[in-house]
Amino acid sequence: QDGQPIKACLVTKTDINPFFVKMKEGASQKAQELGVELSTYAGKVDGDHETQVQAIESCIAAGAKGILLTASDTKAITDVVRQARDQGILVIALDTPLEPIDAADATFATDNFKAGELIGQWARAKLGAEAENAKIAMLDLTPSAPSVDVLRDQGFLSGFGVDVKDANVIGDEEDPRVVGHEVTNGNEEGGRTAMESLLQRDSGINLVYTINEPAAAGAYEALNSFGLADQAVIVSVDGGCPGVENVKAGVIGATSQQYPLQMASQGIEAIVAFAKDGTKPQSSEGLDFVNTGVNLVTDDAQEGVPSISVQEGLDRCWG
Amino acid sequence: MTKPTPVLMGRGIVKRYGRVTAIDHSDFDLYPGEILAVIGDNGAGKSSLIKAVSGAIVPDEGEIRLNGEPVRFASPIEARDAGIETVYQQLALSPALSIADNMFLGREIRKPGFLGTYLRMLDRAEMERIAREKLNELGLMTIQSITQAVETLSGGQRQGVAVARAAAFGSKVIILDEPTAALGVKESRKVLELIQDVRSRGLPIVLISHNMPHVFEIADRIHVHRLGKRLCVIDPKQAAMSDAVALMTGAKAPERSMEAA
Amino acid sequence: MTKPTPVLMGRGIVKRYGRVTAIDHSDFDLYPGEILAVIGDNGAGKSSLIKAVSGAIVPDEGEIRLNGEPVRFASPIEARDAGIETVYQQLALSPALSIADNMFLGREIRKPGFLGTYLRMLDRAEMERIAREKLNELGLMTIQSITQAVETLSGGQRQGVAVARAAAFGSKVIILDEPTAALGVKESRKVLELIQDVRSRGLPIVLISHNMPHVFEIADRIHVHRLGKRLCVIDPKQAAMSDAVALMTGAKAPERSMEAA
Amino acid sequence: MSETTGKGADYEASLKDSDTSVAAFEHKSRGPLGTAQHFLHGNPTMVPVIVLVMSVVAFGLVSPNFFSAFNLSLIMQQVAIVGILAAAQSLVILTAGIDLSVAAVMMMISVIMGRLSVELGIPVPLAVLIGFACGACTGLLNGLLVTKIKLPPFITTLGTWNIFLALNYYLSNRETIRSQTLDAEAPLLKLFGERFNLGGAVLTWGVVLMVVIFAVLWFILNRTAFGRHIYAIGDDKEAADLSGIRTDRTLIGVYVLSGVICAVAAWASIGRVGSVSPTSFFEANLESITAVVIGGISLFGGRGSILGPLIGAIIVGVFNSGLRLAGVDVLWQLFATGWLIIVAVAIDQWIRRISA
Amino acid sequence: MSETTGKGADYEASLKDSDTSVAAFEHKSRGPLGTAQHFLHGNPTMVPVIVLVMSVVAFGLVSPNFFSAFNLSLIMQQVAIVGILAAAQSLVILTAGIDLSVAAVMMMISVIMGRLSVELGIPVPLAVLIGFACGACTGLLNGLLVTKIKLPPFITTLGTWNIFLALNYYLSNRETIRSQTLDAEAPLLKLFGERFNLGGAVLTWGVVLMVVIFAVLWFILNRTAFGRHIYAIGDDKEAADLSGIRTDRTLIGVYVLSGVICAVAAWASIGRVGSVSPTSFFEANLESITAVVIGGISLFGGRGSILGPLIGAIIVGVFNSGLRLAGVDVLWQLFATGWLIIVAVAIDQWIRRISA
Ligand SMILES: Nc1ncnc2c1ncn2[C@@H]1O[C@H](COP(=O)(O)OP(=O)(O)OP(=O)(O)O)[C@@H](O)[C@H]1O
Ligand SMILES: Nc1ncnc2c1ncn2[C@@H]1O[C@H](COP(=O)(O)OP(=O)(O)OP(=O)(O)O)[C@@H](O)[C@H]1O
Ligand SMILES: [Mg+2]
Ligand SMILES: [Mg+2]
Repeated sequence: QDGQPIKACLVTKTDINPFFVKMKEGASQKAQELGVELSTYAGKVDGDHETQVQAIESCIAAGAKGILLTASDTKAITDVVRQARDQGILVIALDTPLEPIDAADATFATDNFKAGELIGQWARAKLGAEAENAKIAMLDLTPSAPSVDVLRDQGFLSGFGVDVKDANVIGDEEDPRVVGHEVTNGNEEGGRTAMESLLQRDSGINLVYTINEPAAAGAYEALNSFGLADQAVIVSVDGGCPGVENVKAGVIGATSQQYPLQMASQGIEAIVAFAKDGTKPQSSEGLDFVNTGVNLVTDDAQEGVPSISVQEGLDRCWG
Repeated sequence: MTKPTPVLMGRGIVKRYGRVTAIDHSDFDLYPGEILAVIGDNGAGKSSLIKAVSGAIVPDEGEIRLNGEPVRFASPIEARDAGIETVYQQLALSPALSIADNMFLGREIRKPGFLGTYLRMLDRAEMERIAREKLNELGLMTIQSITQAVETLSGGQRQGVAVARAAAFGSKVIILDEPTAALGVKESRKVLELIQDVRSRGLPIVLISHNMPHVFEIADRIHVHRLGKRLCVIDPKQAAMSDAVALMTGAKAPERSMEAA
Repeated sequence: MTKPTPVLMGRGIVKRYGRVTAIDHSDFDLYPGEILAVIGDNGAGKSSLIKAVSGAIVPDEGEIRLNGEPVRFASPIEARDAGIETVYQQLALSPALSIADNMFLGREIRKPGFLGTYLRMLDRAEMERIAREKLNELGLMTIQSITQAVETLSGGQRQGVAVARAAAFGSKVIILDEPTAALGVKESRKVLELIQDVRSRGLPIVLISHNMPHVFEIADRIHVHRLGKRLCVIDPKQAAMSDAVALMTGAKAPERSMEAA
Repeated sequence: MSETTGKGADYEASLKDSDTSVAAFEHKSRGPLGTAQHFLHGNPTMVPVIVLVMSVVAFGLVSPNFFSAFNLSLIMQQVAIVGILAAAQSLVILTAGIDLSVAAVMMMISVIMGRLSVELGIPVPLAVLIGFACGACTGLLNGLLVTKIKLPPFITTLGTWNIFLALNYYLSNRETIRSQTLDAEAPLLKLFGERFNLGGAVLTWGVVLMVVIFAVLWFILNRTAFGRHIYAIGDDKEAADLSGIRTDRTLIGVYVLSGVICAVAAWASIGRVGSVSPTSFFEANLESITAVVIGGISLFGGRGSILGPLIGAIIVGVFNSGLRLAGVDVLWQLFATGWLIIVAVAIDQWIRRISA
Repeated sequence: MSETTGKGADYEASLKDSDTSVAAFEHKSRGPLGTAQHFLHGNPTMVPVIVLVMSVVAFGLVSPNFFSAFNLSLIMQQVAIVGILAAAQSLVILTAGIDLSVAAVMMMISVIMGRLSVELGIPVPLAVLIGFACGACTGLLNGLLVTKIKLPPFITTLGTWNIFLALNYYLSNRETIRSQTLDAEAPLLKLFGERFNLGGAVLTWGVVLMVVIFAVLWFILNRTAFGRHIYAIGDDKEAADLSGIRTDRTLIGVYVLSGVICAVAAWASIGRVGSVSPTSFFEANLESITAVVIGGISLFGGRGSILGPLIGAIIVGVFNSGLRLAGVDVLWQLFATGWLIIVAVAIDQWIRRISA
């Protein structure tokens, strides 16, 4: 308006997860294209809430027009978000909705519960009759169980047809098919060690849920070292390029693909629009957020579960 | 002549560290109002012995009696509460604290009135004044600043601080482990005078020293320690220094009369 | 008589610590083959002075010359490499290491042959044998195990270890800061004999001590230190002990003849 | 053997004439540099202050927004919680210990306070008091393990860190109590997040609380016997024992006090976060230790002033804020933080060296 | 003043007759308990071994699967990487330092090795050598900061931890190099993940590597001058300086060696993880320190045997594995780990006390 470039902020959970790296890439590209001055911030580990608060405060201090936020603590962050909105800043929640969802001006998200549900349904169809006697390993994120962790875990189980009891709590189901939950910290090493322990508890495991694809790769290493690589199907969430490669290589059976780059570039566009004339983005039909979509990626498509091919997945991986 | 009950008595004290024997069934007696010197070779077990009677180590065997009552000190604090004040050979000073802080460690003076009673505020000026006074009494005139950290003091100055502390606060028994080792001629003389002063106040004193002239000058009785046990006790007025030296180095065996002492 | 060049010489050395002056424009001379005693009150600055000439502290001002060449030691290692071996008052032993380890710290003996040359393996048996020998020479017969950690030794035993180390390895100058302070009668005598031994090998020695009889027995010259500076140098064959004591405590001012020494 | 005792028979006779004045030396007047040196030598606490001023100026030059009253007061708000934890941490570190459990204790107690008042409907003042009592208990546990079982503090608090973290997740059910709920049912829990104006700068009561805590600790450490004993224990525990300090009692006191300060931090953290979050301040452990060390307190105990960690915490806050404002990429923020920690302490050391 | 010198004029004359035999005492024969005590007193390394045996037995009773050769060898595989890092950590801790950067260095170097061989097509042996060189450089940086700039090791390595972590993310672009890619292009990088059979137990070369590293370090620390100097420096740096050890050179050597060991761990970690992952082993820092402390090495330096951390790492591995096998909920695993750390070290301390 007065020649000053529009300032925008992107606050992600961490900077070590390729998912958020892609998000940042998308935002930066779009920002450059539209001449927006973008600052990016991230927590140090998953669940690092305080750093996110400080980041938003810095954005306010820096006079940003809009903030794109992937919240670690979706309830606690609302206070500082309100401060930002009071200053006339547009706040868009990316990937993870805030609680309540209207604490942000808009939410551009993948439905993480839906992502879990898709791989659950796929696994159920894949196992067929065997599904009744499945032995399931659940490889979760961290002991603090942030909301993605809960949503994906519970989404998977309900998709598979397990009664999850309280959908807000991991591990309270009583279904004997679930061998156990272990945490992986979302990396290969954690995935491997967790899988090793679960295999020792029950060497008949034939279905492995993993929080993300690095954990899935680790789980595969463990299965391989136990000589059980062919016995179990691994499912995962994210759809990053190495993850889809792993689907192609048969390491992972199916994965739910998300589109962080798209979320972020749409977010930047929304901020620019808001800065121009104050329009706020509209939610998708029938939802209280803007759905950026999630697709199941597999070459082993199952009846009744919509999916895309690995090739398409590779073309779009984190596009 | 019936002897009075010893103020502090030890019988059959043993302390071993793995393969090393520090005290080997040693006895110990300190009578009221006397200056008892303990002499012996390096490593004979003198320091270990007085650590055992002052609660700094717990002996493996043996019995300790204070005024005839059996006692078992589990820590130096218990011994101190029973009135035994000790200057250890390693001095037990806190290096980073000031001289005044060290002198009053564990018995600080509080400000009078509200500040002291309720806020428990220390009376620094008073403590520093007293500390300076005590050091001057010992002739330690080279200490330039009373707020110096103890680690910045010379070896002798440090020893002076430790001795001044014991002399100022001892109430029943004062034990000094080589108090003049690092001290100069003048400062050593002052310490000897101080010891005699303390005795004239009626307190018994245990003095460990390698300085024979000093020992023979002020001791009432001399406990000769050798190879972890009390070899004998000699009377400085009867025995010669050369005898004492011969006894403690094993050049000579003790005579009957000495053992009875 | 023209004097030879001093082996070690200091001129106008100053060292201050914040508000405290440790050395105040002091001079220092050590001539070849002599035993130089340094005496003075506690805190006079004796230890600081020898720390300055042996590289343990860097003086604020002043000049140090070794065999007439100006030197500037930034660390004790440099001084040691120049042949100056020092026993500091705080002894500089590593408490948790064994006696043998401590004696050979920094100049360990390696096994002969492949093990020593390529695997750099230490010859423990040999080091322990030599250590035991050196301690026996000093008469420290109460050390029961040569593999004991130094922190478990008595005060005197520790000092013995430090002195034995210096005597075994000194090559140009040996400096001893109160080497007999914690030693017994026998052990002190052995150290004095050792010092005379070393001198007869032609090495000059600096001896700091508060023991006047010892000083007057073996010193060739006596450096009297007072309030951070060299007050005067006296000849033990001419002056009396009482003069020395009077000078160092400030009871008497030095005479002309002494200052020239 | 030459016999010299005859000559010196009464060599001590002259002692009566010896000098009796305390040694004193002339000091040449120093230049301004010398005076500064001398000042720093006597006031080592000022060294971190210099580092702080330098970094504030540096960031002020880089990012124009940095120097606003708003941003500076924002930094203070951001620093408050870590600062209070650093106060608790300092106490323990001064005794040559380390407390890895501070952040976990704080998180757990904020959950306890929140659950008690929101779910059980206990009045806030009572809930806060119960929280303080729990803080004291956590400290007591640490203290007893360190003194009675004689575990190294590092191991003790590493263990209790795990324990309190697990309890935190259990008690909170890993769920946040929302800001709106607090506003409705227990607004007093958010007391320390309230803002007020002070000459253009907006401060919270949490910031005031931090300053007050440091002031009180300064008094305790420097003006009471308990404080001197803390230093003595950290300096040389054995010497402290032998010189008759009740070291166990003092140590337990230190851990309990540290636990209570963590509980205070818990209350303040609710105000800062705005809600009761079981995952906030996960990183605060390491940050509190960093603040203490940057503030010039030795990890080996017994040395350093309690005011150092206050400055240390602010330095860390200034770095973080300055880097964010300068728009540095997250990755390079991490990189720069690493260098800045090193450079800050290096400058501190260097000033100490030249002022020695 | 009474004059006594006359009497003692030549009191030293009798010295020539003094006893010249080394002091020796009878030792009563002890019972079996006494013998055990005496053995432990002389071999303090055996204390963690007892704790290890006790915990193995305890978990064996709880979960039936635990006691199989298979499970025990699995634990060894899981422990190997943290064990190797603990070896590097021990060296630094023995000098009274601490190395918070070990895990970051390892992560970064595994990325360097992986990228060099997969993306630049450099032959694996060369890539590994370059990795070792980088490890040595990280150590050199730490060592120079500690000795020349005189920064406390905690602060130095906290700083370099941030730096190496940032570089790790930068170099890897946060992306994993997949197992299949490695198999195709650089299988040698996975060397230490190769399994072999040893009497029913399946071991990896990584486990052998860990044991070899500890054996070599044991030799260095106990049988070479460099090793004794490390202890002397950790014990009392000032005394070591005064007794003529080149402390700076030795310290730099220690950090470089530690960096190289981290590089070795990096290679081994690729075998363990199966891929080159820039986020694995994030927690390994604290775990390596825990292993060292449980193994009986003092955080104040100079005391403890290098074999302790090996046992310590295995104890930690046994706990983790045992708890997971018993099917304990993640939350209560955290809780139990806390208590187990405390209890393990408490038992260790208790045995040391009664054997003293
Ligand atoms: N903690 C310990 N561990 C092992 N041995 C010890 C320990 N403490 C003392 N000793 C040994 O016990 C013996 C007696 O030591 P002690 O300190 O009592 O001698 P001392 O008579 O005071 O000698 P000095 O005159 O040199 O001070 C010595 O041989 C010493 O090595
Ligand atoms: N690091 C330091 N900081 C401050 N003052 C110091 C420091 N080192 C020494 N001093 C002071 O310097 C003066 C000289 O100390 P020094 O150790 O040289 O005395 P000394 O002559 O060796 O005494 P002693 O006979 O007691 O060993 C003392 O007043 C001491 O307090
Ligand atoms: Mg002794
Ligand atoms: Mg001295």
